Amino acid sequence: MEVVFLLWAQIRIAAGRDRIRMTVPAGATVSSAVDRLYAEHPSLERFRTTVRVAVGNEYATPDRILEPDEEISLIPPVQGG
Amino acid sequence: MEVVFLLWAQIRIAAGRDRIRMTVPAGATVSSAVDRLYAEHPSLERFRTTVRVAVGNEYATPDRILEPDEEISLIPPVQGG
Amino acid sequence: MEEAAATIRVEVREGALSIEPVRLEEPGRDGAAVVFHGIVRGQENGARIEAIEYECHVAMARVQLERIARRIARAHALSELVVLHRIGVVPVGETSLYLCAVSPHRPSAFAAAQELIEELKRDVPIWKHARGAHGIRER
Amino acid sequence: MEEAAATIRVEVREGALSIEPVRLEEPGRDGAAVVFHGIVRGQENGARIEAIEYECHVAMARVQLERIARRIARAHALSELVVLHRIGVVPVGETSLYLCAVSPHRPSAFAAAQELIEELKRDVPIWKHARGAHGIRER
Repeated sequence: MEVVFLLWAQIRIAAGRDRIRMTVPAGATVSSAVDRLYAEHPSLERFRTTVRVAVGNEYATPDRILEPDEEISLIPPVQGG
Repeated sequence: MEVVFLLWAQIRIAAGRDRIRMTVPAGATVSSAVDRLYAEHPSLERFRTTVRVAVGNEYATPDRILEPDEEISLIPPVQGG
Repeated sequence: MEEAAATIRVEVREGALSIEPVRLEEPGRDGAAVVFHGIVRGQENGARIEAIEYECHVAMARVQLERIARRIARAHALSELVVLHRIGVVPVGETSLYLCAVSPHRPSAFAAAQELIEELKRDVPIWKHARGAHGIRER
Repeated sequence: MEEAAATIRVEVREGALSIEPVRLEEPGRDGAAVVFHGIVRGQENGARIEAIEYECHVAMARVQLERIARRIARAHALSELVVLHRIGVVPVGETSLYLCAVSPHRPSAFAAAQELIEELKRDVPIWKHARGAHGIRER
């Protein structure tokens, strides 16, 4: 199935684009999809320790099971206010 | 010499007036004047432990020397805001 | 610029407060404005009231409040500090205390506002008298 | 009355914020209103800037901010809570974050305002990009 990574702020800038579509096995977890993203895009690996992951509009745990076409956001440290 | 006590809030209400003129010896301190006030007006004595004393626009220490016609305020716990 | 003295406005008087929208004197310098309204509530010690009458040693209150404001503005490196205290009769629902602290930084604006209120409530000679529905009051 | 749910308004959008003077829904109930303006400063990491461009995951930001607001309003028994976050380009000197917490009591209004800002700065997906005098920016 396909999922979509949404890239934000410095990750978006580093990647040069704001989304990456990716194919993952049905029933994939957040952590397996994220691992695959970093494997396919090693230049983004350096953000791994600082980003939080959201699915749709909610922060997600690594074991969260993904549905087809869900949007996975990589959230670097936020700076609102 | 004469000094003036200004009475505020519950002290003013208890005394039924907002000022009391009093004669004190030249060179009298705040504490000696206040002692004399309570001696002459024993019904006000009960406020002694809760009031703070000001001379003019400033809180005053007990050993502050009074000048003629200075205004001594008995300040019950304040409630602004 | 942060070393310059703050602009301070302190008022203690009767009648509705002259509250203006927050306007920065020097745009670019300040990152935070904290505003507080202290408002007369409709209850005092469990009884319904219509207004509070604030009694005040006006001359002393101005001196004390001005000094508190100056000390706090300096301690927290504020840019601007406005403190307005209404006295006399203040109806329920109206503002008795207005405060605005402007600062380059958020934590100092919040700390200054809260400290100022604490010190005002400790040292500024103002007293409350509840006014009930029938104008009954204690003096 | 203090048990009733608070009135909450949360907005995350472009363009100048619709800031209204504090008006109480139920006069008599509330004793305190705390207002905060977060304002764009003219410096970012030591360099002069002209504006901040706020990038935002808008749908998620609204959900997160709404939840934070609801949790804090309940925790502090607020009567009213308004949180407005401007995104897109915000010029120096203008408000990017506006907040108003109304409560029966002063300490809860102050605590709520400060907690809300802390949680917003931790969880709401908004990012800053400095815009210099010549429109230079990083994307």
